[in-house]
Amino acid sequence: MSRKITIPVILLAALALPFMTANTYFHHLMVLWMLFSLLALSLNVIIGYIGELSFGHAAFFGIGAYTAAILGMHFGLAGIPGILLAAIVAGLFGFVIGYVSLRIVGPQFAILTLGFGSIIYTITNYWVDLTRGPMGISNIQPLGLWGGDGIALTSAIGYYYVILGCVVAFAYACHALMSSRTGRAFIATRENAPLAASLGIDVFRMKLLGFVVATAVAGVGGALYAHYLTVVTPDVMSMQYVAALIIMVIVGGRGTISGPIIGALIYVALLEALRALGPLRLVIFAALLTASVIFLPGGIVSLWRRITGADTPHQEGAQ
Amino acid sequence: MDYVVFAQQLTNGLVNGMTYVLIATGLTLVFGVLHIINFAHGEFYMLGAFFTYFAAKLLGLDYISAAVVATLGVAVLGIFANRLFFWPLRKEHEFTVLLSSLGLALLLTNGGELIFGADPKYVPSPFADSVFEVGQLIVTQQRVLIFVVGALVLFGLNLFIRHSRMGKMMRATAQNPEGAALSGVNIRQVYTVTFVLACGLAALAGALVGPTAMIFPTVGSWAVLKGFIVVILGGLGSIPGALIGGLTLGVVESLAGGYISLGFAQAIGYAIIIVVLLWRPQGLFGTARRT
Amino acid sequence: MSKETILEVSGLTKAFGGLTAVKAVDLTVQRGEILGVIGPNGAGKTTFFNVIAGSLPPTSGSVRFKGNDCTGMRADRMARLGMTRTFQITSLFPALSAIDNVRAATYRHKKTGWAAAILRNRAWQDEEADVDAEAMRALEFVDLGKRAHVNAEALSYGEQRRLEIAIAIAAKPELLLLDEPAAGMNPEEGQRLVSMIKRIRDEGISILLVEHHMRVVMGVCDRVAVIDHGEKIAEGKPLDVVNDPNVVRVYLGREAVHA
Amino acid sequence: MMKRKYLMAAAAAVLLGTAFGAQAQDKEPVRIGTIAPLSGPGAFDGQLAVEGMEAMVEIVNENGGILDGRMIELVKYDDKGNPEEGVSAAKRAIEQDDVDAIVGGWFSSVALTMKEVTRDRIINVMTSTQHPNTTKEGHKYLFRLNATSVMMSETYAKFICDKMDIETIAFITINDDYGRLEVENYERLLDECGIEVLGNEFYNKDDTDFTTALTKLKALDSDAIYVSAINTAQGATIYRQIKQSGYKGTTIASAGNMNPKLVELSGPALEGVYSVSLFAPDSDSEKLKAWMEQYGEMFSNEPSFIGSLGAQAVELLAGAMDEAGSARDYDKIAEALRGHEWETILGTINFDEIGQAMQNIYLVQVKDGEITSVNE
Repeated sequence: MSRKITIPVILLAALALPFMTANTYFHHLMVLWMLFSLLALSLNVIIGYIGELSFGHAAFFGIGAYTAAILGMHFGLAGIPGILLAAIVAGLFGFVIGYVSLRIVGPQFAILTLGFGSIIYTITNYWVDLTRGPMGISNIQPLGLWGGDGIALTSAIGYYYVILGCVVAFAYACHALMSSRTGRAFIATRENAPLAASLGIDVFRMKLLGFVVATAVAGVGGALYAHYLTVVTPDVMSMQYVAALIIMVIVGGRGTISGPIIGALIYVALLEALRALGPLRLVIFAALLTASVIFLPGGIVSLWRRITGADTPHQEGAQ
Repeated sequence: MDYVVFAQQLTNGLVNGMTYVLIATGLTLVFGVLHIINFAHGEFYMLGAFFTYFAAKLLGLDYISAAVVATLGVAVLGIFANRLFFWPLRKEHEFTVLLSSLGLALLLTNGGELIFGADPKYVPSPFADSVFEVGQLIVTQQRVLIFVVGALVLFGLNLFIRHSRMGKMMRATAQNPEGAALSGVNIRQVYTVTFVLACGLAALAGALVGPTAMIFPTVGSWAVLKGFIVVILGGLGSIPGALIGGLTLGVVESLAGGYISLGFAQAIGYAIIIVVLLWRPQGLFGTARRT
Repeated sequence: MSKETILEVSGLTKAFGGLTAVKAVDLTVQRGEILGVIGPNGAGKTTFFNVIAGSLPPTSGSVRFKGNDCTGMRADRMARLGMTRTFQITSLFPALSAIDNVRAATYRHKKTGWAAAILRNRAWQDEEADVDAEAMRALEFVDLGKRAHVNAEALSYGEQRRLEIAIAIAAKPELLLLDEPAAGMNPEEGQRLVSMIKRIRDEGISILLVEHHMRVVMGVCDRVAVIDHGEKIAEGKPLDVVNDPNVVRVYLGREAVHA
Repeated sequence: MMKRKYLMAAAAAVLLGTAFGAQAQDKEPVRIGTIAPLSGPGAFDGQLAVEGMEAMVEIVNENGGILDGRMIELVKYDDKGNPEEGVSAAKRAIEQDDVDAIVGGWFSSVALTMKEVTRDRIINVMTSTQHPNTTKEGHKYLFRLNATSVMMSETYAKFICDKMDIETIAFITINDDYGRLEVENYERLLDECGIEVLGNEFYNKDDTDFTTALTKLKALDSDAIYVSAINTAQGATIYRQIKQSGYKGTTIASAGNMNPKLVELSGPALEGVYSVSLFAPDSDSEKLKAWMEQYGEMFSNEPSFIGSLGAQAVELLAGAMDEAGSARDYDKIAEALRGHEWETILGTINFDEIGQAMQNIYLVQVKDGEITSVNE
């Protein structure tokens, strides 16, 4: 079907994208887009698949970034092991916090994650011996294979491809999830937890699994971010990023794969396009955001469905 | 000497706690009645403080009149906020409504920065620098005012919700919106009144707290964060919960800051809340959906 | 009919504060049997049902399923043992299509996970094919084959109730607990339900049915137990039970037995 | 409100600047990118900084510009006080907008990250950052105007020891590198001259109430409380709450953080409070007076220290570019800056090998609501 054509075309376009311009600033924006896509896709597992809302996602992003930064600073690890460790550390935090918080669901859970996020933020700010406090850690080594082996990724294009690879891999994993028994259990849990339980689905375990996967992937995103920008401060855990990620997922279309990626693109591109407006920039951004929510509650993806008429066959999400 | 410091810290905590209570009450009301998490709630606190400032400066009003005008003004803004950002989305998913409130919050913060200017401002009040001295205990009159007005307002709100016709309709809506609508409750009116009350309460908090610190357009994000923490501690939707939760948080922060570590005071506050929630996941006074 | 006991409830009691909703009820379900539990409104049927199904912990007494003690066991673990329930108020995955509703229900007896789906290995391919086939069969069983791709929330009320049954049987339980399946149905739909329940039993599934509609109970049950004020007051063949003086007394003045 | 209108007009002017500017002048303008916190909690500081720069740009342009008639144009970037945004803004300024030089680094955390983007690529004048690492790990095109916190505290400690009659002191300090470094420095320096440090309380950058900390400090009963506050809003709250707590000792404001807005907001609480600054508004320098006059014409805010640093950055860049004969020959511009002493609005300044400025530090005190320099 058309999916067989569109996906390779999109992939090719994504691969060719950096060659459309020699402007390295655009390359920087592309990296940000991919990075936010990865993070938004991970948050989408929580918002879109298990149907909970997390206000703490930026904290896991930050944990990943700090793990990579601290490993690099103390052990000279700047490569794949560092990224894997970042995923493990973020996932472990996710496991503990999810295990504690997922006993309750809905708004309480959301605000509980806000509390945990704030604790992690405060500790990061204050535990200066470990994190260097509010100044953050700068001069983080660029990404290598193992660290200290002389291989270092310094160009934005390089990061673009590395992160694109992560996004494609994780998007594929999400796609596979949706056509698996586990994914059906996620969606069942989201749609009707008591009914899901009556069918033998361990609702708590499913939610915890989704939460841990999402936080671990956010950790990977954080590690890549730290290596790319070579700096990390507690600000990465601030509400600004929490809000940004939620915006990307919901404006794009929660519960879909293309939605968060489109959401990330809109976020990066719109903020950049509005830069010329100076002080009006964020006001216009907020106005566009609220307008899109009010007029397009299902996200941008639902617009696509509206235009093409029928529901896409692979409709994972409920709007 | 030591007990004086302790009493002072306890007093500081109770006053700060009462400001949390005032912020959290509106938040918990909107959630309790309408099941909306309103991220923009803190911005109405910010507007309350700024309106007080401008009412005093541009209209030449004294502090108390300015505070009243600001509270009423923001309460009226609540009507518009509801009509534009919440009422049209009442049938949408809770995440959509949440995002709408997030958009409103961004709009108000950044709009505020543009209109009010980025410079911090000070809301003058005749009570700000005058102090009550009880022995060696020192409290400014403004802080006493916060506590007294907060207590009175909560008492009045409680009477309103328990005994007025509108209060009964709000409670009916809280329990079962469809049922309430079927039995003749005007849901639209309930939405309006709830937002008017919530925004008014937030604005009152801003007007009262304004003179104890500087105000700036981003102060709302601080307020909403504190509000959420209190609401979750007390139990979402519970007004007694907001009261106990707010005072508890204020005192815990103050004592933790005073006797353990100031930098970690917030983290300790949050940690205690998490311990409470482990014991009672629905909060002190709340009911929660469980997995 | 074999004489194997599949569900054994003994001395089951549930108290809410001072109010005892269920008092020391004993009950057994034999394999392949349809057992009905009836009683007037407020008799404690729903509480009884919810305690068995694991939604509420009992105050005392025990529930044994296939010989295993499962008193107060969580609903999902009971379901994995082979006991599935339906809900009194229509309970579906409303935003999913009918077939996706049923697909999700095959969870219990399938094995592959996320990793297999990523690898797209043989086991995954085979199982997905099975899931599709089984889901379609369950839908056809309740005459919803043609409505497979309609969202559950867009189905009519009667269709939704049938979809619930398709979901329940797609889980392939050994014992099915039905909570007032005929609630809100017209007589014609009720009749259709009766024949459907019989066909479910013919597939080898034992059924415990809590019901309010006497017509359904009389038409389908092998045995009937009557609960009033939380206590079991009668048990036996449907015709014997309706003529039991105790039962008549309980129902008189409240509602007609043959309503 | 007037000021707002002006800012909007300025924003529009920046938008249209390239198009119309090119027509109006024969020569292309020299474009200086400034990266400052224009929104978020640091927005006011950013505004003051940019205003200071704009006033100086106006002065230079009115005098015929630089490099034989090229006008200076400011291109403004918002870093939101956030290092990540600072990196993005610097990348955009260099890679997309192709500016000629960058003025930035108002907050140390932003400065420390931004310099990695500008490293050896473009002239980067850092302004108010006090963190020693800004220049210590700097690069060949990087210059910093403000004194480091170490230099500041050495001067200030001397003033405190010599001029103030105190024996004990307590600190309330912002919890970041800057604050920690300050406390460390002062504990050593004040100890050397016999002033005992009784205690220190850290507060966080998002705190709005300080009564808990001040209750603890007041109980220590020290002769003086040293307030380290970069943020004007937090500073004003602290000074007011010190007064409200009934503390009777001397209050000392941290170095470089005294500005007219702080005086206005703190009211009587700041009367008599000391600080040190590179900027003494009552100085009789002609250059400074001209700038303050220009500032007063253009903006409703009072000229501030942070604004004067912005102005000094523009002034130095203009001079060095003229001397180098180019806006792009960064080696020559850097050489010019390092080459000799410069006469600026803040007095004489010269740069050392790592680009650190040496300039006068004044002791100032609030008297009758005015910041006045304390003379020998």
